[in-house]
Amino acid sequence: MLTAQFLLLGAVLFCIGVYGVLARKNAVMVLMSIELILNSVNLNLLAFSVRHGSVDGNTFALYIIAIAAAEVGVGLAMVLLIYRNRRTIALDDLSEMKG
Amino acid sequence: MDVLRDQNWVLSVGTFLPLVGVLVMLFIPKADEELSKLVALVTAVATLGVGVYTLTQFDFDQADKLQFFADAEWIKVISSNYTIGLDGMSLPLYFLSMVVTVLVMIYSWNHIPSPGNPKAFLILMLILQTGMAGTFIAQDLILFFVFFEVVLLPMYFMIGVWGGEQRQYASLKFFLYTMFGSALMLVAFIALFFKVRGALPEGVEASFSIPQLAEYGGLLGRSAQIWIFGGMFVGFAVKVPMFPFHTWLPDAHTQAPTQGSVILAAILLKLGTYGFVRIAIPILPEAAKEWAPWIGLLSVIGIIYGALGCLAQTDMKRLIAFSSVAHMGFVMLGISTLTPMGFNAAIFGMVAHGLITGMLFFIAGSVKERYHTLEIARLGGMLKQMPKLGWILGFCAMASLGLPGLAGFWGEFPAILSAYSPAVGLPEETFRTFMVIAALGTVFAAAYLLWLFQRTAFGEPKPEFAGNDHGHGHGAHGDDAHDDDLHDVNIFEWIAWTPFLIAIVVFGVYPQLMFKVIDPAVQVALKAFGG
Amino acid sequence: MLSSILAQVPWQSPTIDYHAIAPEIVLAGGICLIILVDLFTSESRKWITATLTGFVMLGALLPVLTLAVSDVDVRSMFDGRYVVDEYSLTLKALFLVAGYVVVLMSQNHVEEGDYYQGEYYTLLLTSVTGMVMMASSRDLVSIFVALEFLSIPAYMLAAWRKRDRKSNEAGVKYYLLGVFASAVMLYGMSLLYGVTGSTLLSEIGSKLTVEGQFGGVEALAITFVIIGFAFKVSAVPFHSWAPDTYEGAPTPVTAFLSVASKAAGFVALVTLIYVGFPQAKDVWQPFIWVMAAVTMTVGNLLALRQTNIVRMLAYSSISQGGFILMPLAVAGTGDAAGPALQAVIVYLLVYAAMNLGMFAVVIAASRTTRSGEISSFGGLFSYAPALGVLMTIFLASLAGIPPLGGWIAKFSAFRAVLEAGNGWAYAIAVIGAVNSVVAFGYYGNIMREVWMKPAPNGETSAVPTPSSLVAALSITVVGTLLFGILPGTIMRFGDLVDLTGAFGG
Amino acid sequence: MLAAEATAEVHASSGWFLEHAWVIPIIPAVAFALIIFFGKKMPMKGSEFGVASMLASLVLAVGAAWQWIQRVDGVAGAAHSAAEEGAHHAAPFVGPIIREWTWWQSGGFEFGIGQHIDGLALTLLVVVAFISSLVQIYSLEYLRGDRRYTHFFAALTLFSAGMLCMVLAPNMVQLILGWEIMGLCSFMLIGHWWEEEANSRAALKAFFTVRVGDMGLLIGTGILFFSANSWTQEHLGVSGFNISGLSAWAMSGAASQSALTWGAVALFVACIGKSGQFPLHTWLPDAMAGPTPVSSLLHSSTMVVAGVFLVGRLYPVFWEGMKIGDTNINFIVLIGGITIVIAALLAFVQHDIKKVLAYSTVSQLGYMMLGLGAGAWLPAIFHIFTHAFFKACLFLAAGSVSHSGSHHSFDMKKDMGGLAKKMPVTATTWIISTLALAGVFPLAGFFSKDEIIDNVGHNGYNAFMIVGLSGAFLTAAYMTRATYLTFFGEARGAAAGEHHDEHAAHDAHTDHGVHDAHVGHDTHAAHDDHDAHAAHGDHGPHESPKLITVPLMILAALALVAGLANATPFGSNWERFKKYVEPSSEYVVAESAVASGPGESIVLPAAEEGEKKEGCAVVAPEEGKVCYFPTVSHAKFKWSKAALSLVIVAFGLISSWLFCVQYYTRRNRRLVGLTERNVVLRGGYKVLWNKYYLDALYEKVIVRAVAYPISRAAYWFNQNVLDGIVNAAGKISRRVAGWVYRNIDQRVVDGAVNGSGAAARGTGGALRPVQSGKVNQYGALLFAAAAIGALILVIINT
Repeated sequence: MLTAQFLLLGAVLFCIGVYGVLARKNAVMVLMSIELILNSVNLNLLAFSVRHGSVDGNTFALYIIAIAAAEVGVGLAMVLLIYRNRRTIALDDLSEMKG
Repeated sequence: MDVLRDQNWVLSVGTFLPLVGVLVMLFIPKADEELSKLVALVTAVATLGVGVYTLTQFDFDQADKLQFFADAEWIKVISSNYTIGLDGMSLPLYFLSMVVTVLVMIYSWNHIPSPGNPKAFLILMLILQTGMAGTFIAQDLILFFVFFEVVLLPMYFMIGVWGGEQRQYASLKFFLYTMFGSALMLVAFIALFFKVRGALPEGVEASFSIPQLAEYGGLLGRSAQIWIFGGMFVGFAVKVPMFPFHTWLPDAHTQAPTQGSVILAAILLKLGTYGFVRIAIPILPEAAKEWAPWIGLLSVIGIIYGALGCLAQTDMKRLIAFSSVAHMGFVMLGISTLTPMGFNAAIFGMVAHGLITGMLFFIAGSVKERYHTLEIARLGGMLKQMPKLGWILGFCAMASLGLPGLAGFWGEFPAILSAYSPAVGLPEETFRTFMVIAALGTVFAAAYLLWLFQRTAFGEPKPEFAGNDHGHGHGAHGDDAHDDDLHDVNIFEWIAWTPFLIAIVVFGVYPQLMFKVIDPAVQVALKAFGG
Repeated sequence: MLSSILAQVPWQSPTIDYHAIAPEIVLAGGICLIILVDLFTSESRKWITATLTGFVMLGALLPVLTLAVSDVDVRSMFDGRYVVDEYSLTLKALFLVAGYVVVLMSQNHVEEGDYYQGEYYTLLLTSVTGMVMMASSRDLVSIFVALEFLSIPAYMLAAWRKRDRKSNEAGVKYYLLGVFASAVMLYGMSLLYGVTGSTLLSEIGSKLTVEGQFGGVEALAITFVIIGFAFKVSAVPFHSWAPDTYEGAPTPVTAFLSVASKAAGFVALVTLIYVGFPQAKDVWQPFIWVMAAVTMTVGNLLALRQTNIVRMLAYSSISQGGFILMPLAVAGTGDAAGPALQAVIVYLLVYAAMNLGMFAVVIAASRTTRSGEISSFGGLFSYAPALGVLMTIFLASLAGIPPLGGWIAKFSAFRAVLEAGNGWAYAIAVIGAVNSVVAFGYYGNIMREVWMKPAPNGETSAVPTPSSLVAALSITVVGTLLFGILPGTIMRFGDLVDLTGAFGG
Repeated sequence: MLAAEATAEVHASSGWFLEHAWVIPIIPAVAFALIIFFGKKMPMKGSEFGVASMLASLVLAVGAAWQWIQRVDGVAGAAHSAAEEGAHHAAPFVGPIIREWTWWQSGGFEFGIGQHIDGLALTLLVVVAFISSLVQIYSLEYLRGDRRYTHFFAALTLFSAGMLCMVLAPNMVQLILGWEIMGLCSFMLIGHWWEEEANSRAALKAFFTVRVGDMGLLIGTGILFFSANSWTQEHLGVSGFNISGLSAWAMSGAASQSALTWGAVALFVACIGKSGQFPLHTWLPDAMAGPTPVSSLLHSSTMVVAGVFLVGRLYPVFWEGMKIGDTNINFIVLIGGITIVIAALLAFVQHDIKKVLAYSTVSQLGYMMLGLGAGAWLPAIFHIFTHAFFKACLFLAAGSVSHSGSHHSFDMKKDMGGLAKKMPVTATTWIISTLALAGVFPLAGFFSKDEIIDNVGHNGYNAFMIVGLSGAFLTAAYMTRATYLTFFGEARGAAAGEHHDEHAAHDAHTDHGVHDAHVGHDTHAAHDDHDAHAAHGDHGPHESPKLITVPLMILAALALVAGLANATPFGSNWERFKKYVEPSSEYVVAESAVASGPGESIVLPAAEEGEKKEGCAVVAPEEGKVCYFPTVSHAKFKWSKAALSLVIVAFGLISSWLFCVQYYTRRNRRLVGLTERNVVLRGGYKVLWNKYYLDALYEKVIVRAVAYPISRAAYWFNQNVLDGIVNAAGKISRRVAGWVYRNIDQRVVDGAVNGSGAAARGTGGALRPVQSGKVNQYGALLFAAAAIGALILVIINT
């Protein structure tokens, strides 16, 4: 089993995801980056579950996938909301409140 | 230690009765001022009644034991109980707090400071009463802490709402100071608890009970004691207030309404010193020995420093406030000697200072009310316009500067004496130096008080007030001409003041009245020092 | 290959103790009920949903009580992944009551702002359900599910005022950061699973030892997981969302977030630490120590500068969170574990009472002042003495002044810390003490406004407080006073909680 | 032989008066209360209480004195019969009547109150009661119609009460009590006419100066108490405050020298303040601001004598502490000597007759101190006795002059002269007292003052004998000047019946000014009454009414004969003071003395064959025995020595008289303006006129320094530094808040953003500038913290 490679891939995905979250200013892009992270997590879980020979990981992954879908749903709804109110989804503009 | 448990409901009633009054007053419409005054007064008097009963039931032959001792479960899980008791050390202060409240209530009858609203004002005062009385009967550290803190808010508002121009600054300052002190104090208490619990012999249930801690506190290691004492020291010293922590006092006193200043001077300051004699020193003898010289040093600094502060004042009330720093310096000096004599002197001094300085603040209040200023330079010839008020001021000044035959002397003189031979193990030379400095302090006291008296009471009235003595006056302040007439002491003032004056004389002529109560208790508190 | 794995584990259906999960069931039923009712009621009669929600909360509270009195102490299901014990029951009760109070607070607020009521309460219920589940979760998966269960509705609630830009902003910030945090946490969890080969906390706890070959990985995993909840409890430096969200969200939601969801975060944190990482204390203790210290301090210092009361309360709740973290920072040392757990519980209970109360007063008062500016509360005592006094009580309690609830919370926190009794403990105790003084700076500032300043626009006449708010106020004020004057009552809860499987036990 | 074992049991008699002497101060104290509360309503405005109470206590005092004499005679007689003829031993010991009740107790220490009656106490009791009574009677007239008539009598009565209380104090605490009460009353009396700034200042000054001394009293008492207490408890069963206890302890030889010395010095500082010794004498002349009767009481028998009394009372302490026995110079004698001269010199340049008297008092007190310091205990005490009479008389006479002769002026140069014819009684009494003061044989002054000088020399303080003699000369001289200016020469100013306008007088002489003030401002009864004064003041000076002259005459009579009470020249039988007042220096069994209540019996030691002298500080103490007084030697009176001093006095009188005639009446060219012409004299005159600049030193330098700069500085420190720290703390925490807000919250965040952004870039490998919005920043912060935390922990744990 090439667990290491899977993990490495996961790590890389995670980093890309994080980078996206930090660097992207387009809300949708950020959402997608988060998805990347989640998927890296899934990847890890699966790899591990295979390694340990237990189903827990798989189960966990399934849960994550499901909930991620819900999250993204909510997220997109909000982005829509913002777009409706502001005609933009640039996160930089979301700084009415600070301090 | 053995305690007397009979009639142990008395103290609880005496302490919490004011809260009942508060509940009643909550339902009185704000508009009906007379009624709320009446209820408040009745409550206070009733409380005093309980106090008197306590006094009659108190077994003076066993003043060294805790009497009316009650011990109910309160916060089991942290092994803190509702433990209360009264012994010779706390009795005078406990009773004093009740008397002062009643008299202040009477005084308030026609002296509600602006912005009025006697309902709120009196409610706060009743809450204060509970806090003060409770502090003096609490025999459990946590309980003590709670009562100790209870007085904060009411006083904060009393100063902040009914105070003078700088009231907000003063009140916040007062609060933050005390809060800071008590925060560290709390930490010290808990640390003490754990340390003692570690040191307890087999089969003894650890608790916050002061008597128990006093019994086993000595088991702690020296460094631990010193640190814990340090925590308590800050807490109490701020309240006293001792020299470097005193700067809240002048502001608070000056800005507070008359009633506030009186209570502050008469009782609140005593919470700190009482903490020393009741908790810090008996529980942590080793640390006490280590700290004593420093406490003594700060005390004498306070004495001189306060006196100098007084000399620099141009405002009568502020002067009196500073004099408190000096007087509490004497009290702390007595305490720092760790001798029974010093302790007695200290406790006597607390009560005496309460009576005298309280009285002085009353006078200041009345002067302010009549002249609308406390600027010494603008006052003068009071004896001519208001002979009674003037002579009362003179009397209190004399009492305050420690004239034998008046209460002040018995707090000062024995304190100075005791400094000559402090407890075994304390540096004698140091304390004798303190003694000399303290004696110098008495001279300063004479200086600033008589100077004050001479400038305000003697001589001819200043032209701006000369016109309007004896009731037929319109004067400097046309805006409120009605209380511009410099009427002499009025009936409410008489009722409120006479007890003070009588007490000052009585205790001055026959100090034994108090000493015989204090002494045995003090002996117990100091047994760790072979006192 | 997967099939082969599945083949290894034969399927047996788990036994379910319905009494144990009765609260969750009631809540779930309630959610459906509200949705239906919402469908079939006219706009004018939407208030029914609010009332119903309240009843559902109380209804769910019933089985909690029955469970509490039942003689079975620990009911463990799904081989220990979902446990109902004293600890979880206490917290469930807390969540439900808090939820109920929030409903009371929301009623008029939501009615008057013309937004969908039914959905509001549905979401509220859902979130509460998530919390209730959180209290029992003892498995990474269930914890994660519960977390999302309570968070996602909260995101939407934060953004509830659809046409209010601030509200949107609040929602989005909360959402993005929340999701990011949970993603990071998940990564941590995945590593955790990788190292221990189990998602069951108790097993993790038994296997997880930093001395293992994967020490570094474990440290990383633990840190990431803790961060997930540090975010929830808005511990510095994971707090940045809180002020903006609190300010932007509808005030009742803010109250809900600052109390319930924070509490949920702590619950998870406690469960993880006590059950999951007992042996890895070298990792989390210093981490939490630093967080606690920084949180108290930064929270206080920033709160000092605020002019908007809600934002001020946001920072204040951050620093309060620091105080709750304080005992956890030493939870691993000596015999401080018990008292620390106790302190956290007690603090959470008291904090819920006083903070909800505070928000309730703010809501009630701003019905008159129509502003969130602190200065607008000037002279409140003069024209609305009752509100003034109440606000004073809650503020004083938050500041930790006896005999109000706050002091016993702080007290037990200090006590737990000093129980540990080493240098670190004393250090953070002193930091805490100093902070508790600094805190009065801003609490006292509001008191000053209320008591000592004149009303900004002359003598205002107070807008009458609706009955539901009055109810909320009285519940909270009674709690605050009771906890303060007879701390025995609440300390008993703290005393009862024995977290099943804490420290391997 | 036979006498060797002849030890006799002697019954020392006691009596009701001796047993109840403690009532004496209580009577006036009660009277005080009565005056305060009911005085205004009484027909005589409360004065009757005062007078009555003083007379009552006078009766008691005399009674007690009488019984004391009985007691002594009893013992002495027995001793005489017991002792063999010609055998010489110290006078038999007569225990004082000590009764003490516990007043209060603290920390195991008892503090008593009660009485300690012996010759010394009785002397003072009688004198004080007597003078007070006369002064009060005198005041009835002198202050008639004064606005605060009642207050005045109240204060006067309390004042006497204080003195009496102090005199019979059995312990230091009670002594301090009386001592301070006097201080208070002096404040009230001196400031009696407080409308005048000057008067209230004088009052303040008096109280304050004395208070400075009182520091010494407190400290000294403390020192003695703690050093003596254990010893006294052990041997006598009394506390270390107890006076006889202290005496015994001091003489026991067990006392630590340093404690004794420091205690004595401290106490003596108090005496300096109270008895107006150099350098704290400056308050006395100012105290003249008070009404004349007050000055008279203050200076003759009460206030200022207190200091002398204290030294006399605790004489053993001073004796041992100052090593009086075996030195020929010590602190006390030095101060006393200096005071005599400087005060006498000051008396020359005064215009105010009362000030002359004031300085004369100071200098006479100097004599007393000199005597005590030089071991001449008895003469010093005797001088208190005699001095009381003639000094009281002088003051009252001066009062009488201003009252009816000079229209309330005290200025000898402006308003007096040639009054002898107009007021014969006053003049006669004055002259008698003057001669007595000067020490002319056979008047009172001679027997006491001459004894002092004599004994001072006898005890080896020769230098100070010279001082004493020169003092005698000066005294004679300045008193003559005062006499001449007042009663002889041509009448001036008011004395000549002319009424210069009030305001010119105003600033010149305080008391006059005050009377104006109280004519001017007052609209009450006093006013018309005062007009009445002016009315009979109109037809010029005249003799004062009976209420004034009678006391004068009584006092003058006493000034004539009082000296006979201890007339050494006429043989030992006349030395009644020696017999009845001077305590025995004999060793006695400890208990017998202190516990000596009524009719206890004391054991007289057997007189032994041919044994020279025994007693304290001479022979070593015997086991279990104590003594209460050092053995003081008495100079044998020699007419030769007396003659010398008499000649000096006569010279002083005559020369001064001639000078005055030349200077004031004849306006002799060579003398008038001499002080302007001659540099030395001018300088001296200036120094004297400015009272050696001492006041300047105290008020301008010390007081100002304390009251202004130093206290200001302290206050400044308080406000700006301490308070500043606090405010700063507040400000700082706000600053910190701002700083944290700006830097931590903003910069660090940004920094972390950039940092982690860079990290992300590195990992991402993309090199595009980061444009991060706020949310991303938050996220960045979040992750940065996570990463950093994790990193640290990972490093720690692997």
